[in-house]
Amino acid sequence: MNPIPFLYAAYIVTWVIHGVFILTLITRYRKADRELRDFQKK
Amino acid sequence: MTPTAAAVPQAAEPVPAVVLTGLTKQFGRFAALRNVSAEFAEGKLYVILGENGAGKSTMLRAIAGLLRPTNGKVSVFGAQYGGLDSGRWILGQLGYMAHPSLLYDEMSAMENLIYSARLYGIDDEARCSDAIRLVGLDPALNRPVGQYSQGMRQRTSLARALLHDPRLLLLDEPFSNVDVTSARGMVQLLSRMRDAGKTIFVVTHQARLLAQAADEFVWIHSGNIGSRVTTLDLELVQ
Amino acid sequence: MRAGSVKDGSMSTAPTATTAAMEMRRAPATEKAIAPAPKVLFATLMKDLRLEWRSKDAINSMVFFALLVVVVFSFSFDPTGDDARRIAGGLIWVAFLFAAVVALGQTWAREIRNQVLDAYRVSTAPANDLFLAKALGNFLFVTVLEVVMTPLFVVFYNLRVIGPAYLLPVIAVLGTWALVVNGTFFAAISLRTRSREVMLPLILFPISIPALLGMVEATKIVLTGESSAKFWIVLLAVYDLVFTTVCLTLFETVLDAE
Amino acid sequence: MKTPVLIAIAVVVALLAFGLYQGLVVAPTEQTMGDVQRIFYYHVPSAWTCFILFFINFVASIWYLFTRTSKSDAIAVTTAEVGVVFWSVVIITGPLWARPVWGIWWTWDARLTSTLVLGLIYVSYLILRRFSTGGQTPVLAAALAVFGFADVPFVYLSIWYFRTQHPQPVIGGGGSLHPAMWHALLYNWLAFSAFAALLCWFRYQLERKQRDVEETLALESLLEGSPR
Repeated sequence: MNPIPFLYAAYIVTWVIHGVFILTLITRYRKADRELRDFQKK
Repeated sequence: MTPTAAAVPQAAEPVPAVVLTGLTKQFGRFAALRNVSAEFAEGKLYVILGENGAGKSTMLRAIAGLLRPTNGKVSVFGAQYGGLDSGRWILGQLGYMAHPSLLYDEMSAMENLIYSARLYGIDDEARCSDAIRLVGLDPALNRPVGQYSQGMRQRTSLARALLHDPRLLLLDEPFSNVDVTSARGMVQLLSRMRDAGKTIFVVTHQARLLAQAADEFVWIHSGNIGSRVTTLDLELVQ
Repeated sequence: MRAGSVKDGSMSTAPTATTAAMEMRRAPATEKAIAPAPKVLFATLMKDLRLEWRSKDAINSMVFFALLVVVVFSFSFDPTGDDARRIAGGLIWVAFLFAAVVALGQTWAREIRNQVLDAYRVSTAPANDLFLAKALGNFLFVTVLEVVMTPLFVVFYNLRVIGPAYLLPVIAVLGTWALVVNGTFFAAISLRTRSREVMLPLILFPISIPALLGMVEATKIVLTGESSAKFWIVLLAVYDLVFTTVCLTLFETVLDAE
Repeated sequence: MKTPVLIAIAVVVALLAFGLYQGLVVAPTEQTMGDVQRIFYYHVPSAWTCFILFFINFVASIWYLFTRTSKSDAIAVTTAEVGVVFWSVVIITGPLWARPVWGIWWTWDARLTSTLVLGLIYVSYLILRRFSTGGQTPVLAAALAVFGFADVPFVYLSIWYFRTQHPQPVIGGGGSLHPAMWHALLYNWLAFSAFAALLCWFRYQLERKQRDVEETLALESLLEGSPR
């Protein structure tokens, strides 16, 4: 069993996890921002 | 443990029973109390009126030390909550009665009061039977409170609040669905207590019962005190 | 004894003597307003035990539940001979944990049903006495379950203890307290969350893993007599000490989290 | 986005790239395990960063319990969330390393198992925050954080002793490391710590924004005097 793919898998998985987290941060931030702007408009 | 001098300033003129300064309470998005400031003298019977959600119960709970104000201060007989011992000293001076009767349904009135007395460090069971007789019930009755009528439950709850002989009584809807005779009896007891020097706050929708007995009617509107009158304008009361 | 004949409206004609008597007793009460500690703890514990004994429905259903757990475990794992001793420690403690969590979930049930927590908070009684009374009540309750379950385990797995058997009760007491003290505290926390029943095990299990490991390993070592369980027993004792202290320091903050 | 933030992002990306370069190229290949050992340069720094974040959460929770400032609570929730993200990296890269080297996905290695248990505590902390009702969330969460942190020594001690009873292969070998390996490890740790700080900063802004929304709604109901 060739171990090298596991090395790349580990590095890639690390950035997939961080990427997903950053995406959730952005979507949650946009949602809160929109909610705030709606209130200021009202 | 007698209160330390610092906790209770012995002012020359009589210390007001309750002083609220800038009292605000926020429940998430809903502002239950908005910057309430007021003073209530000792030895008076106050009736707290207002529609649902105006903040009556919240104010009473704040005075009873049951909730931490978002900001502002509550001081009772000169002492304040939050101090190391002053909070506990205040609790010794006040009796609280709420809509849920704060009683164990599986226990009889006497058992409930004996347990409650223990919480205040009182072992003397004679006091418990006195308190029960005072509210017109029979101490020997060993039916569990769960089987009492609403009138009897409220009267037992009142007895529980009176047990450690507090100087300040905080009653939240004491008469709600209580038979008229029990209610009238409770009103007479409260006015006798007030004459004996106790300060009493009653949050109620049946203010008519206390039209004669009460010293002051405090109207609460959306989280603040609307007006304080000494005679009740009967049309205003539903 | 007179039937519960309540003289209606008697309050208004209550003989002034009683009210006067009530009034005269004003003086002594104010001095003793602050409750000396053990009395409150004892009173609360006795009250709980009396109510438990009076209704007995909680204890009966829990004992039956514990029996079911043992029987189900005995079907799903059917080791014989030496195997039994190796994994019995784990099985017994997981079964105890299962029964304990269900019992711990009921800790505050009576207080919530009667909405009496406010009565306690408004009194001068210290919060830690309420906590210790509840924790001790739970400890007794769970111990009863364990006493019921253990002989069944011995029978179903025909266990014979090779190591020092007198250590087993020590492990049981330390282990049960480790679960109960944190369980009572987390039951108070999960009161204020949406799904109460699922929240308790969810926050109790991760934190109890070291204690669980200690109980299981110590029991296995004593059953198989392989080596000395001293390390695990010391670990459990220190765990109990640390977490009882943490509970006592933080309980009031959680009780008053309004 | 303000320029200092962009500069910070650039610096962090540079550090991470440098760390990657160190880990994959500069560090020598390990004799016994071969190149797969380079997972070490991501696995271990992520674990160290995760522990630091959990420690900050503990300090912030204690600070909240004393001062009840919403700033300390925001820091607590920020570090817990980012900590759990780094924790998940450690828990996934662990088996990815064990499988090729020892043929089993989970080796019950003392350090990895302890990290697993520790992470579970903080996952339950985040779940408690999500389930508890408005006003009391910070107090309950802060209390649980204190319990969680008090449990750390017990977790490590019990699992370490548990492992000495049944020896198993140890991830990361430990023992003497070639100096270049040490450099790669420390560079990566520096890069990941900077990255974690950046993530925390963003998550903190999100938390402040969400609290602004809460406040405006509360203020609005204050002015409107909306009876229930």
